[in-house]
Amino acid sequence: MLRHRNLVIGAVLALAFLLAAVVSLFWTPFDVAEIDIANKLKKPGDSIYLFGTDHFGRDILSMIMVGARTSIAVALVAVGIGMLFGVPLGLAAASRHGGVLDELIMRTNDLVFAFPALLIAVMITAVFGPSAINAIIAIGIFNIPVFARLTRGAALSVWQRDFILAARVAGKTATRISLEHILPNLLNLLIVQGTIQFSLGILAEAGLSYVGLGAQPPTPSWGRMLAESQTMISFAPHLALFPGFAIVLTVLGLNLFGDGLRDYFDPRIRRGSR
Amino acid sequence: MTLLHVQDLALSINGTPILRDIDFSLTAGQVLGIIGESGSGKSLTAFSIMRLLPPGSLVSGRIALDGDDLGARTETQMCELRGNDIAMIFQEPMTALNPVQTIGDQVAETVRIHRQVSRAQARQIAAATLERVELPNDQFPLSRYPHELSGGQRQRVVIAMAIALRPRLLIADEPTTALDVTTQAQILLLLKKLVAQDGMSLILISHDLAVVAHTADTIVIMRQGRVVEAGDTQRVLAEMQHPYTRQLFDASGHVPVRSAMSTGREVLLKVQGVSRDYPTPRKTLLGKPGFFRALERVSFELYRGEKLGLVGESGCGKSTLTRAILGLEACQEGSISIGGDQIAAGQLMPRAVRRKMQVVFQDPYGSFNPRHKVGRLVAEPFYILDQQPRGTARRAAVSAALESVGLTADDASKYIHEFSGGQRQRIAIARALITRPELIVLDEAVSALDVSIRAQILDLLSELSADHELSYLFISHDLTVVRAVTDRILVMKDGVIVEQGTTEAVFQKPQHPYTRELIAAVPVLEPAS
Amino acid sequence: MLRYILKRLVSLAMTLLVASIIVFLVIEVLPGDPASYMLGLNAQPETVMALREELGLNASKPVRYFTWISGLVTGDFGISYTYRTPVAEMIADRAVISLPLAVYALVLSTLIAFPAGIIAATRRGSAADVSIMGFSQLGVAIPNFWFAMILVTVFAINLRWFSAGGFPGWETGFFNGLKALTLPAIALALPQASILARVMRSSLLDTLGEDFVRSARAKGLSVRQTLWRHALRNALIPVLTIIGLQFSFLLAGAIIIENVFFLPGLGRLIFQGISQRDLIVVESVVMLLVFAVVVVTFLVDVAYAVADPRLRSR
Amino acid sequence: RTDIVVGMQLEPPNLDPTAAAAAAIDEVVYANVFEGLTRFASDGSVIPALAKSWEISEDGLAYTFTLQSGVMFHDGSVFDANDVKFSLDRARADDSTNAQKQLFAGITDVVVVDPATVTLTLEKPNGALLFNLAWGDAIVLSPDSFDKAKTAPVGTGPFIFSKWVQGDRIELSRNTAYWGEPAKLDKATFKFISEPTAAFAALMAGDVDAFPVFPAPENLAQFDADPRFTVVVGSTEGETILSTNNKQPPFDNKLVRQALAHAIDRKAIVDGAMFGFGTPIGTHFAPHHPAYVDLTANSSYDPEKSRALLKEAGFTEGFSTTLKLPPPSYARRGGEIIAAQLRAVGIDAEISNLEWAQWLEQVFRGKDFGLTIVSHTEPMDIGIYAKPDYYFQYDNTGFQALITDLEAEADPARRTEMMQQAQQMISDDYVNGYLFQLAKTGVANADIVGLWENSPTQANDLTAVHWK
Ligand SMILES: Nc1ncnc2c1ncn2[C@@H]1O[C@H](COP(=O)(O)OP(=O)(O)OP(=O)(O)O)[C@@H](O)[C@H]1O
Ligand SMILES: Nc1ncnc2c1ncn2[C@@H]1O[C@H](COP(=O)(O)OP(=O)(O)OP(=O)(O)O)[C@@H](O)[C@H]1O
Ligand SMILES: [Mg+2]
Ligand SMILES: [Mg+2]
Repeated sequence: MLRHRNLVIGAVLALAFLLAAVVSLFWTPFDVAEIDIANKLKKPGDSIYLFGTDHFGRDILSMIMVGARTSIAVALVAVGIGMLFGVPLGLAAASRHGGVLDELIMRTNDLVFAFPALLIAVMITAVFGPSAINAIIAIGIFNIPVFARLTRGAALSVWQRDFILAARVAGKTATRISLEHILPNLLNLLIVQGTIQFSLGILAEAGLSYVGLGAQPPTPSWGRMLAESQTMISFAPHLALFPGFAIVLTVLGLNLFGDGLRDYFDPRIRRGSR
Repeated sequence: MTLLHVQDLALSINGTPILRDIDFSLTAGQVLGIIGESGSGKSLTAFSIMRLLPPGSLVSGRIALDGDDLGARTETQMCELRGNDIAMIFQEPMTALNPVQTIGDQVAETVRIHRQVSRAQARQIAAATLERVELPNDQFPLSRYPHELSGGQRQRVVIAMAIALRPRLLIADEPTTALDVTTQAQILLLLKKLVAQDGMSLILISHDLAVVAHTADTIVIMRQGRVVEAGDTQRVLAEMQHPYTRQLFDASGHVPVRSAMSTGREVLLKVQGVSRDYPTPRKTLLGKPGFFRALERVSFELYRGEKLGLVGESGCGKSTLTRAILGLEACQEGSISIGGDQIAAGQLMPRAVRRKMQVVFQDPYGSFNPRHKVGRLVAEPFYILDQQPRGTARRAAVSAALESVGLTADDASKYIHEFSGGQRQRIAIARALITRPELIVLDEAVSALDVSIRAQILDLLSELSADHELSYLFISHDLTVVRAVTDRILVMKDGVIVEQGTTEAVFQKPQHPYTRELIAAVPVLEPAS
Repeated sequence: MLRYILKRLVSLAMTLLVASIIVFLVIEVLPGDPASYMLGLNAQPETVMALREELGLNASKPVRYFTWISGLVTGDFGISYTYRTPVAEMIADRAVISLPLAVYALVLSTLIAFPAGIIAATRRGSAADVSIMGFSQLGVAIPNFWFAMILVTVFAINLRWFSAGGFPGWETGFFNGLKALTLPAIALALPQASILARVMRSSLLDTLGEDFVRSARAKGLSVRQTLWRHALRNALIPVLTIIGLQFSFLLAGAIIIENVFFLPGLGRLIFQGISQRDLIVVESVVMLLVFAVVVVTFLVDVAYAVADPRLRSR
Repeated sequence: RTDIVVGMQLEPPNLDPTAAAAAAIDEVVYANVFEGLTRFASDGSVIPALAKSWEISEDGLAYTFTLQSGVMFHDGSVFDANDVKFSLDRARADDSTNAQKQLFAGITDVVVVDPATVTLTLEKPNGALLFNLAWGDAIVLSPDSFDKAKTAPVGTGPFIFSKWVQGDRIELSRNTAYWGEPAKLDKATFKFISEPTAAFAALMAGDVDAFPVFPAPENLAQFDADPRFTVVVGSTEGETILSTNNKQPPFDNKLVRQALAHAIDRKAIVDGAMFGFGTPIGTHFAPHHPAYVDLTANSSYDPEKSRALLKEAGFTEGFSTTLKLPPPSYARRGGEIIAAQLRAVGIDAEISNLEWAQWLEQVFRGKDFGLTIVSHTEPMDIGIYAKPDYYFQYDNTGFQALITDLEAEADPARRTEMMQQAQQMISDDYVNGYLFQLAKTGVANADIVGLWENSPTQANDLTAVHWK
């Protein structure tokens, strides 16, 4: 059990936020869209608001719950985009190792990597305007080469294994081999990386929202909550502390979970199988 | 005079007992052989002597060097001992050297740790030591990096590192397992010479009885963390008191019962003038890429029902030839015909031809997709058939194939990691047999197995070839095995077939000097008279 | 080696060329016009046209791309639309902040990460390892802008040890400049140090498990000697890549931190350029950052080859 | 102390007020470095500057200015009527890039009578000419140095430009050869801090002595409570309005616009977005102007009535529209509150946050919007309602005629009456939602005196500023 300490702590933290997000679909303590200036800047525990209220009198707990939803949705879809495009590209590149397609895919990857991630995001949102969708696209685009590179690297080593030769002797095509033999052997790796990218996605969404390029009001977002509370940190620190902790704990949870998964899958650590 | 005395040595790692009741001693100037199957605890015995055990180890018992109890020494005192009085070399020459340091520095380091000498003096000693291990300085200057040397040469550097200070005891943990037969013979010779010159004692660890039997004065046979038999080599081999010793001995020289040599003259596989080039990186920026010719006009025939052997050292082109025959890579010249269908150079092999062949690979761990169940793995070759059996027919075929190699039908629903190496190789054979191919290519199919398991698989192959009238191409670098299972052999060197003929003829009267060299290098195990 | 470098240089040039086209195209489609931005609400259409003409915005796209790119190659970055000063000068002014900041943060991160990673790896499983890894997990999870906000609140507003931001200029003294960059560098370095420490640890653990480390021990080297003489240099090779990546990240990733500390660096120049539609500035800065990333990656590859003789012979 | 560091949120793109619209330019150079014939005083009145006095012909078509004597540009050259002619002709020219070119629209000729006298002739009488000439866009440049104005401005004012560290600050020093009452400060630094938090910290840490337009009203209470600072709350010319696209259905329906007006709770907006700073307005006119009429009751907060009006207009189910917000926090915060208030009466306003450049393109020029929030900071700008193609597209011929008359009218009493009439007209038509007059919320070290309290134009006139 102790060996999976990371996995357990990570899962608990991540699940807590997932739960908050799911619950927020049906119920939040207060309506996050409702503005109640008369009750603004209530301190935590003061009156009925557990985490206090923000400068518009909105309940911070409710906003964190709904913000979890935003973060998780953005990060999840962005990672999905990364995997959806990156994994097939990586598989294709590996199956044509050394060929034109491989070269093309890898050079395109290098090209995307040459742009600092935040720059891509800033440019995309500058062109299309800030919105959650564009944040997703911006984060997603950067995930594509991450997954393509990872997939290609790992797939290349799987291609070296003898069982691939056996499949080729059985007359299977590269595509079929990629799907039947390569992909299943990359799943662990992809799940681990997916978790890590997911947590990075949450950070990225927060960062983009912080500079105003993420989800737009009235949709609550942790990053925007931080940005909006900045000027009030000196007299209402709870405005910045709660969303900050929400980000840190979620990302921490996901990272621990990813690390734990990696340990769990690692044949060197896992006993029993080779 | 006893140099090393090991008494009641026991070891556990994280609570798991690994070694028990290890007792042996070694006389100064003599060679002690430790033999045992993989996992029997040979390496850990050696590490216990060096006190380089993994974290979590708990040792008990007494290890004395010249009567001096090593267990009483502090770690610092052990450091003074290591490399100076006791040295050790490891199995893998490819990774035993620091890739980013020159060989000269690495050898000189041993000197500089233990002796107060200048850098230049240390390098002088290093140069002299490298000369002693037959790496002349004019060809192998001290400034070489490990990656610029071949495996055998690296192993010499490792030896030089170990003997630079002429230690009293050298422990060699499988020093030749990763090397070719000819290189292996050279290294063993070198070690023997050094023992003789320096009066050094040697512990030679190996899983190959034959290797040790020739070199060691005394041997220790280990199994499952215990010493099962120990004593004078001649005596142990003569008496073989423990059944396991006998078993090891038999397995090493195992000759499976063979069906009669096939007499058919129908050509099944005809390889004609096949050449295979691999592109090499361009030398200049815009220059044409060069070529490395891995196969040079290889021609031979394989008759139906024949067991043809292909021997040669690592890198001579055996696997390349396998891939060409299997149609996985097109060749640049020549043609291959199988059962009358001819495939010319540059052509891809049609499915109809491919399905006449199957293959068994060397590594029982790497040749199966760990994510699939055995049933699916064994049935994979069905894919090449136009009419793939489905449902019950398929299951029945899988069961039959598994049973034919001595497994049960239930094994189909297990994952591959639930099987041992020998069982996996059986599954590989079952996979090769399931489509009833006309030809099976066995590429080093038993090289990775322990002797006793290897014997079982060889028996299985010979049984199957009797039952199924198999034709196979048996590829190996191990001449003993090839001799035991083939009718005819091809000897390959640097992509060229230098000699071919019936197995016995080639072994009795090798024509080509290379073949002679190969045969001479094979350690032979003969019962002590 | 030379061939390898040449090949890398060619692919570097290709990447830059393609990147320049992408940058130009993307920024050209930015909605909004620099001239009307400058002239504000009351401007008349013909005034805007006159300004566009003056700024050279009426030329065709290929012509403008060509003018821009050929200028870039010769070091002439053009004239800013809004500021009407040479872009090269503006970038130079900003780079003397962003560059030292990135280097400062990188140095901090390395100074923290190396010892932490080494301690964690050599005492694997110990309390030190567990707490270093715990802190590094936390370090990765903390958004740097939030961390920056906390740093400002604590060290600038409450303790008054540092000023809350801004940059007095190097001409007021090296120490003053460094002091102004300290909080931002810490905010930037923390997550990077966490990542680096983890990489250092795992790379070192891998290396410590290698056969040659065992060989070194068999020679009589102590654990510590083995670490310094054999393991570290080998373990550093993958760490180098990360350091390279981090440098480019720090250069561009400082965008948000520069905002928090109102440092007039390259990141702010981009934001400012975008909001003013000073396209030529944005294009040039983005290209410069891309250039930095590509060149650093290249240098890391070369460093790799220097550190690893196996690559040298390619 | 004889120096001051003044904080500003935005950095000017350049320092030539005749070349761009950015308010930040005037905030640095207006009245400090550059002067025009006339200028605004701190109370918003127009007073002589480089023109000592002027005479207006009977028909109102010729203005003859007598110039100050002994005026020198900072580079030592002498100022005379030719410089005036040069500057005005340049601003009026066909290829002029003056952002407020319309200020000079009626001028047909600028004649140099003698070095100290210049005459402007007009097409038609223009009651606002002296006012127009007081704008920063009408400052006088010399033909020798006008081309350097963007980066190294040379003017006639009490301060000389000395240094610009781009991205950080601009430094001015006292003009010892100033023609008028010399400045009291030796040195003035404008420091640009865009982040409100950073501005707060910079003031607290003493890095900045005054922040005449402090960007975060939420922090003012803290400054107020701190004896080291004084908080100066004054008025600006910024009418903050919920601009409504009068041509876009359903806003072409006056009932809908009226419903909009009644749905808005100005107090909540002023409290929520501006932390109480700002004066509610009921029309497009500055409350501190003598002609101002308080029409807030015309559009009082009454969600019931709003819903009823929507029903009457046929929108029982409400409708949805866009609310496009430019970057300032009054718009972003105000927008969120307004969206919530509109939601309460059934109007679903989808917020999109735009940068200024996008706002200009989409909203201002493209007229692709339903609602937007913006503060109209030009002084006396009710005339925009007379331009049917102005972005909110109010097209009322009656109003247009009224403004034409107003422009030609010189009699103050008549003018006041007409201005009040105009205010009433747009209020009754519910052209836009009228929210509040932007307050000028300045924070300064308690020992500084002489900073402008109000902001009749965007300027930081430092001439009279000094330390206690
Ligand atoms: N670090 C370790 N931790 C736990 N168990 C170990 C460790 N190293 C080896 N073992 C176990 O100890 C036993 C003996 O291992 P050892 O390496 O001595 O075998 P060996 O005889 O040298 O085998 P081989 O021929 O494969 O090298 C094996 O069962 C192995 O699994
Ligand atoms: N894909 C390749 N590209 C370039 N050279 C190759 C390639 N594959 C093999 N070679 C080279 O061709 C030669 C023959 O290789 P091959 O794998 O056939 O040897 P082998 O006899 O099977 O050796 P081993 O016993 O080590 O498996 C070797 O020198 C090898 O380096
Ligand atoms: Mg071993
Ligand atoms: Mg091979």
